[in-house]
Amino acid sequence: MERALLRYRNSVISGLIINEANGVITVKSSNGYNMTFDKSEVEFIERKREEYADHRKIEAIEKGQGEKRISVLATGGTIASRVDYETGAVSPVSDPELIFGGSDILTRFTVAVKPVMNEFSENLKPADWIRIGEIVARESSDSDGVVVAHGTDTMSYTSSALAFMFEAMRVPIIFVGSQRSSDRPSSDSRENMEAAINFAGTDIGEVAISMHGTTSDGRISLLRAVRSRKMHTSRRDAFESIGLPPIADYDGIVKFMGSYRKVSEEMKFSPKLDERVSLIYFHPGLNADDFENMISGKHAVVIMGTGLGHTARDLIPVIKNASANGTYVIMTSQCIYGSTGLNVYSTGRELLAAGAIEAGNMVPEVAFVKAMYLLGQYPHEQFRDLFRTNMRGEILDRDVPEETLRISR
Amino acid sequence: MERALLRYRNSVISGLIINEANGVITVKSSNGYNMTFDKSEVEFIERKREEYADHRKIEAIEKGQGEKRISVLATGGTIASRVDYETGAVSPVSDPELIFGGSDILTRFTVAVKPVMNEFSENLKPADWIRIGEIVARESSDSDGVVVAHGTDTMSYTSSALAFMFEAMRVPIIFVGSQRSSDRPSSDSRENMEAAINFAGTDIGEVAISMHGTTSDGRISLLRAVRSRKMHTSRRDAFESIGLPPIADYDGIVKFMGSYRKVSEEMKFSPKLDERVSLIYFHPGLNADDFENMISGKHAVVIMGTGLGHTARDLIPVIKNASANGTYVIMTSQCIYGSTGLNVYSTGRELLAAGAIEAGNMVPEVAFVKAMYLLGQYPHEQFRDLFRTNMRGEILDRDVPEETLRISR
Amino acid sequence: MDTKIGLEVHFQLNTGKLFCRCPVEQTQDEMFRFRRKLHISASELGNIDAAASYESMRSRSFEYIVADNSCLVEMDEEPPKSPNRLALATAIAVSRSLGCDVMDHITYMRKIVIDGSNTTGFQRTAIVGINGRIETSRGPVRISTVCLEEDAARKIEEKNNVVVYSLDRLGIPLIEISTEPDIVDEEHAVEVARSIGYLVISTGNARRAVDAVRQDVNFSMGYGRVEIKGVSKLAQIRDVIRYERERQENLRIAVDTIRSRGGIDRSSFKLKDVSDFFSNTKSKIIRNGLESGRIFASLLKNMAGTLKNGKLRMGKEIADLVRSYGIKGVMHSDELPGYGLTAEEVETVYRSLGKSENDAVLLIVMDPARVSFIENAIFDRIQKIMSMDLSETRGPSGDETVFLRPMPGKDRMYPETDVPVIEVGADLAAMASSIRPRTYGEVVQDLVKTYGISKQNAEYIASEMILDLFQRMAQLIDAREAARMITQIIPDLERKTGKVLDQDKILRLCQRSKEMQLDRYQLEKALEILYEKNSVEAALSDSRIRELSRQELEDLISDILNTRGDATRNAIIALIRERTDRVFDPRMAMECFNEVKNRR
Amino acid sequence: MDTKIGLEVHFQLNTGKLFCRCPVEQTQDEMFRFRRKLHISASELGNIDAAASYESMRSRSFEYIVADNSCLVEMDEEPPKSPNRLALATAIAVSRSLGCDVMDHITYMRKIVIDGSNTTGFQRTAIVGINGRIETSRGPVRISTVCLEEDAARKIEEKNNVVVYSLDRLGIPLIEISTEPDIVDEEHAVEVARSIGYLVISTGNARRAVDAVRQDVNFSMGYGRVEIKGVSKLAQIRDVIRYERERQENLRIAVDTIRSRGGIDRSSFKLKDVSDFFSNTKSKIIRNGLESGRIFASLLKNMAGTLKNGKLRMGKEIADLVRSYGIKGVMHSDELPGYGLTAEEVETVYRSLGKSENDAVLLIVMDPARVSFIENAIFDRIQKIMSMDLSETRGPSGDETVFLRPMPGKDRMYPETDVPVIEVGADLAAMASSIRPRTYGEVVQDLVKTYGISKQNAEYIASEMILDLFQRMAQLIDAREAARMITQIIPDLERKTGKVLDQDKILRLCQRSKEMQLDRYQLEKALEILYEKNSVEAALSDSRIRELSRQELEDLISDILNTRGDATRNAIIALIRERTDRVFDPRMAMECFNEVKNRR
Repeated sequence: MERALLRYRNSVISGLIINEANGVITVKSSNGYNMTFDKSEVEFIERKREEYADHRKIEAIEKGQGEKRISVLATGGTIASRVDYETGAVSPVSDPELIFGGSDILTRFTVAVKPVMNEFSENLKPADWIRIGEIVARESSDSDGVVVAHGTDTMSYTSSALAFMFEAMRVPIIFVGSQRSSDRPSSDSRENMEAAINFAGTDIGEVAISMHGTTSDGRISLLRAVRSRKMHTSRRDAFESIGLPPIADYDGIVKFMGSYRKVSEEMKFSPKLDERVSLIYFHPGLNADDFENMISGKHAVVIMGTGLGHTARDLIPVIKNASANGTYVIMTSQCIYGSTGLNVYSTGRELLAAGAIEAGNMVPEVAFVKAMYLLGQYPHEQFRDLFRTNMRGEILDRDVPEETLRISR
Repeated sequence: MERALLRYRNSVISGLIINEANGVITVKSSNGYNMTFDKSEVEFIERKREEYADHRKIEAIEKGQGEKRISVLATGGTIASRVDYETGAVSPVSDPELIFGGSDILTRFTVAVKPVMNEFSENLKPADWIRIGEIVARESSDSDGVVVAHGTDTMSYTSSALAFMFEAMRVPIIFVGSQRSSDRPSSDSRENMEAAINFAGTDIGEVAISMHGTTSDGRISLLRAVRSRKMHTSRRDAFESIGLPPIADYDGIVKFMGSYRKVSEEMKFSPKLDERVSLIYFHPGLNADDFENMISGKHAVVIMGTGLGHTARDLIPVIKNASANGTYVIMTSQCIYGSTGLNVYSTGRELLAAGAIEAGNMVPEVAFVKAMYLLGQYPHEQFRDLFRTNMRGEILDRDVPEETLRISR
Repeated sequence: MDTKIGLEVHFQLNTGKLFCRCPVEQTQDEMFRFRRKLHISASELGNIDAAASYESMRSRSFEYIVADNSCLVEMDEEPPKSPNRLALATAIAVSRSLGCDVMDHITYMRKIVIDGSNTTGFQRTAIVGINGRIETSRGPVRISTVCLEEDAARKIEEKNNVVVYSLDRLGIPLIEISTEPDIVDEEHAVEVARSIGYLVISTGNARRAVDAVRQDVNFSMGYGRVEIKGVSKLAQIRDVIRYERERQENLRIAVDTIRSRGGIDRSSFKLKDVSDFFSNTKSKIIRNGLESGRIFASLLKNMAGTLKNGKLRMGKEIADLVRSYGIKGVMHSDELPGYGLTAEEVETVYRSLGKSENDAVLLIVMDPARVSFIENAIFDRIQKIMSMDLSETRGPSGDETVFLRPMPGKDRMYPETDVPVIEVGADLAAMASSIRPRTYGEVVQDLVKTYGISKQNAEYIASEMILDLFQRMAQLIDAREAARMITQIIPDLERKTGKVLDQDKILRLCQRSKEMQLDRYQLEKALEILYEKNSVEAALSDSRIRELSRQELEDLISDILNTRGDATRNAIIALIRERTDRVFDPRMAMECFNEVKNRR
Repeated sequence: MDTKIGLEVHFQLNTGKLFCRCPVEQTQDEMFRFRRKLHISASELGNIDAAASYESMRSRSFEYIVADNSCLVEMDEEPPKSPNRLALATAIAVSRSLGCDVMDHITYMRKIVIDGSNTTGFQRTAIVGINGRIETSRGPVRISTVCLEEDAARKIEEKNNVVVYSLDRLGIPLIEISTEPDIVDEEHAVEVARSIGYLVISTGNARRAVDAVRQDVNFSMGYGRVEIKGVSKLAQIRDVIRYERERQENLRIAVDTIRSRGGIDRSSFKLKDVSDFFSNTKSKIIRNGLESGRIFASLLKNMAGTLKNGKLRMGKEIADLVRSYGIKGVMHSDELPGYGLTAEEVETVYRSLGKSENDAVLLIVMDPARVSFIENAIFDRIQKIMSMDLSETRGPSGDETVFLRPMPGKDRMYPETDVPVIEVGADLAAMASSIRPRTYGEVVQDLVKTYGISKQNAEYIASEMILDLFQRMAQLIDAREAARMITQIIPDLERKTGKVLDQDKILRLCQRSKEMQLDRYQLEKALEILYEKNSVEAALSDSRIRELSRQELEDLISDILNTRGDATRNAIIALIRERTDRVFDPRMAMECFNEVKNRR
């Protein structure tokens, strides 16, 4: 870090140099404001180097006096990061005190925060899902619950992957994210995390997501991972479990809203995934050659078709061919809500005849993760049956109208 | 058609042979039921050929005594089709009487039904959009309004394409579909079409979609095409204009709900589209090579990124490269609701630096159609500016909360 | 001509709904409501379906109450799921037990129904078996088809032009078994219905509920086929057939009478507005009618004394029709003066219409806008009766029948393309084999052997098809006591109160009675109170089920003897009952009587 | 020590909101509400921000009313959009006119504010210009910064621990101009505020509304800096500075008095529960207090006669603090007995505390749970005053000032990473150049020339910064009449009624008056009624604006002369006004007077 005294036109400004690149310099001036100048416009009166502590390192830390021990695994993302006031740099949060200070969490729980990685979730790969899963598995042996702090962008993907990999779990596995970073006074991270820890203290044997239920603070919803989807780019209540009410709400206490799987005596964790799966968005003008290229080399493809699960007629031979060559072709719908129904129109029936598997009301992204899991974990001849079998609550028996779901809240 | 008398075990059945394939035969028996048998299980006592009128042809027809003349163009899809009671075959509907018998539509309007094509909408290509646009342009010269009956699967794509191609229009252009086919007593086609014709009788100078506003009959909503999206696979109220209330409702009369563009004196129709555009769904595990292949040869790609419009870090060099080579890379979000925001996280800023264009709150499918239109119609150097310019209402100035939108209804 | 009777027997199954995975029973009230219309264009209906066009003409809208055992499928908001396999297997098992040729493929059809009872506007139905038979005491009766259909929505009310339905029942699997018209009389019909009943109910997959079994009776005695829809009890089958035979015989007499006088003609049947004659009337029905409509009258040429005269009831035929259009005020000369009308008023109308002695006169209070439509409908119906074509759809009403609608034409059916043809493969066949329908004889024998109840009681239980109720009750209380409750006490209470209680309620009472260790007197009293209060807990907390103690009995008896010193041992039980409505053990009462008597 | 005064002047802009495309004005009421909390962890605040920790301690929750001129940005539910370019250009133009060095890049910062007035918990602010100056009659005043910020949410009410805000104002662009403490006295402060005002308001981009301009006054006379927040009128600047100077001088005297007696000490300041002494009190305030809390008292060592005694008001310093925590019942010995307390009751308490002559006693009605916190807070404040560190944030209250909160530390600021740095390119610079702020002299000269009004009126309009109102009014009514209304009639009415009307309402009245062709007397009467009824239409339909006709005037004057034959020409107008509140033309009244007089 350098401190500078510089002249800009008739003014003299002193401050810390925050950034100096592309012909532009930013100085945090003594009045607290950052000021940015064309370097050609300023004249340095003085520059001097200054020590500056870098807070970016994060270490495992354990705090609290509660009987229940909750492991909080930090993987990165908005929830785990805060901006350094001085430099504006983003650094991870490790001290639970920073998050829970003032609440009763640390008297009711013992919270162990462990850094796993520090990535924006859009950068995570299936290999990272396995790595997170392995650490969760390890933590779950001496914790009463595991919370995974995760970026919201791909939280549904990662949490679904864990839901499939954990056929049985000893303790709750709760994912938590935030849509406003922890350094903002208005951040949702504090309430989401407080709820997550409380959810992690129950007997739920599912992988689930703890996020705001509405734009207001005060009610956090627990959503089944394998039905979840991020439905808004920026709102606090961006996450939704498609076609299913939340498993539970937290508003100071945990209130279960419906039935859920309980924790098991033994954990069953199967961390194999086949990465040769892709997710393709069908659209008018997608031509057969391009489509064939996208499928080529994949063991399974999940297509987000139109309406009840359709593609243009000219792609069907490609699907038939791929299917005949052992690639599983799964039809979901880009509508997001509702079920596929390949028996209704001739396009659908032709797709079925070509070997397409329908995903029913499975969320497209979850279908994608499930395909990776099935290919990695089971013999291929079981793929079709298992794909249509409800393994973790990813398939809904009934498509209940949203009006009823709203009333059930 | 053949009539048969056959023996199945101890029973003798007479009926019309509906289908005979793959070792299975289906007979429509004299009691009205279809019965299907393994061919090996039946013994024919008699078979004889019978004349059967084929109703599949469709001809242009004009009916009604109203002053306003509305052209209804049939392109196929659920709304324009009905099942033949005898054979179960699907055939297009041409006679307006079949749809409007009993209502006052034909006393208030003169309705001219013209067949344009007979395709499920998932099969339509950009070339078909142009063809439909050309016929709409032609019809609009001697009609007071044009209604396009269209399959719902890609209705948002086609109607958006027309919205861009028609920079100005003399008469309303109303798309209409149905989620339950016209042959069902419960079909939504009748009300959707009645509303469409009434909407087509107004002074709205936009391309819009006429579909059910709720699961109940009785209120049909008119949605701006360039904000519309099919959000449910099967419900009557599947269509939604994202972030925007309906332009109007019809419940016996047309009620405008907000501001809309009025019809112009002159039509301005620019039917050029560049088909070398694709729509890519980013997902974890999408590797750079596959991604590069998908982009290759395209003039523009629309990426449905995660969250505020992100991809994994390792795809950014590919985007940078493509962008440098003249391919426009547009970021939208798979969240569907909300805006992209590439200035918030470093991933987004890196994407901007790599040349990505952010779609803001444009609906991903509309961004895709807009890219085709801009590339087809304007010099490439105007692409970036025009893409970020609100041309047809496809960009919302303000992201109004859904709670407010609900109240505004 | 011979009487021909055929039955269609419908059984709801408890397997879960047919085309979605919703449960058969609902647990909560209304979630929300939505409204629909059903459309069917005239040209499509053509000349084919009079019943459908009758509904269409009424142009009603339908409001649906969404129950928690319904989903988007019942709302007609998503395609049907694959049919419930246990329901399919049950239908196959039943078909087999009826000696049917079971289909090797099951093909679903849509049967157009536009009374709103199906949100789709059609009912999904498939043939599972054909060409079976059932042996009876009067020889074999042929079974034409065994179908597996979806049940319709439950009608809640009809107000103005809106019919309200609940979706709770919509989609429940319904096995429909249709016989050929091989049944010779009403007793035979009951026997056939009962025999078919054993087979289905003994699968264990039939639903237990008040309306879970419904019969349609097809009746013909040479004057066209009458279909009597929705007979829910076996005994009612007997009643409606008897009534229908008499009705048709009497209509024959009435028609012959009218014909002998020269018959009717269209030109003389004209509804005229006669409101002016009643401007000062004191008749309430007329005065009320004039507030919202007008009074119309027409001559009914040669029909005097056929409208309501001993057994002749042509008037009811007309009134039933008119009432089906929602018009209530119908009067005719066979009952006039009456309804508060004076002889003078009536005469004025008669004169204005030129009534002669043989003619009758019809008076209707109605909306003038509908006159021409109603006039045509009434004349058409009279003419149809005059030609002794009595075919139509009727419904049971107590032990009578009433006009419902014209006989539907051949069903308008087309393929249910959303449901792929189901191949009856090895797994479905095996599932069907595991379901074993039993006959009446088998069921009776089993009951006597297993529960030690009398053959008479076993036969009652078997013939009333309450096997399941009995078996469940016998797990809670003594089997013989259960048999007594089912065969005597409950039927008595139903007769007395005119109420039919939900079986689950009775079972819950037995369950609680077991927990509270009530004795049989208390249980019977509690049951009696349950019929009164309709609430198990209210019944159980009622003071009347507190049993009289020995001391209380003795005090009561002393008291009785004080006023009625002559009270005998035989009379004492009745005398105690007069004084208290609490329960007591009659044996103990006798003992107390003896003791008190001795003490005196 | 010298008095040092600095100003921060804030102007709302009418350009549309700063970080979204919502309009500045709302058109509908509440859409819906939501609730939030704001969190800031103690360790983060550290020793830095006393104001923030004061808010945090209050742990309130915030309810936001969503107005129709707000979107997801105001809800903190989506990132800010790029800053409004017209607002940027306006800020640049103002900076230039103040001789600032305009930044070549504008960098947005987040300033932490956790009183809930920003849904984000921070205010977005950026420096546009630095180091300017403005010439005044007392020499140049330096401008330290010109910032372009977002305005905060509008506080609606505070109930229990919930503060309710409306989002209508949140996000309106706010130009903040901060001077160095170069201002020498209150008159000078008003001059500076006015001079800055011309520049901004004359751009035409400033919002016209009651609270669209707000000043913060920084005042120091050697006892620490006091910031007086939210002074909305120019005249009030003068008042609050005067008041503040007196307050500090008087505190100096009080402190000296106390010190001379030996000062205060912590150990003698202990809030004790003295409720028991008041078990039979007749004091309402105490009796009410005992229902929900207890009565606490403490000695205030050596403070007798400084609490409320002539100009000494230490008691108010304590009460203001306590009141800021929501506690109302504060009493002290300088005003006791009083509040319904008897001398005996008071004496008992004094004795129990061991009060000597020089000591004062404090009584507080409050929740016992908060005693220790409040005790510390009060003592800290007294101690701070005793050390003559009077720095704090205060607010205007009439022409006084009240304690608001401790002086915030150095602002906690960090970069607004969601908003990219804005390069002030050629287009923005050009846009700024098209906006021309003008000085006082230029404005006055223009007014006189364009509208032909007096220089005095022009100066008033210019100095009250109501140029825009005047220009709009002058399009509707005669310019000189408009000037009269603005400079005389409206200020009179505001003084009389204590009300300030929305300018739009006054303009609408002028518009309607033009349509209805009212004369000046009618318009003035209508304006008067508008202040009374607050509704333009009600004012216009009031019978009082119906002008007296010549005949009516003559009749009235005859009447007057009948009882007061001595009424003179000079007195007649006043006499007419006594008898009617309808309008009339005084000139016509004179004529009538002459005529009536002549006729007699």
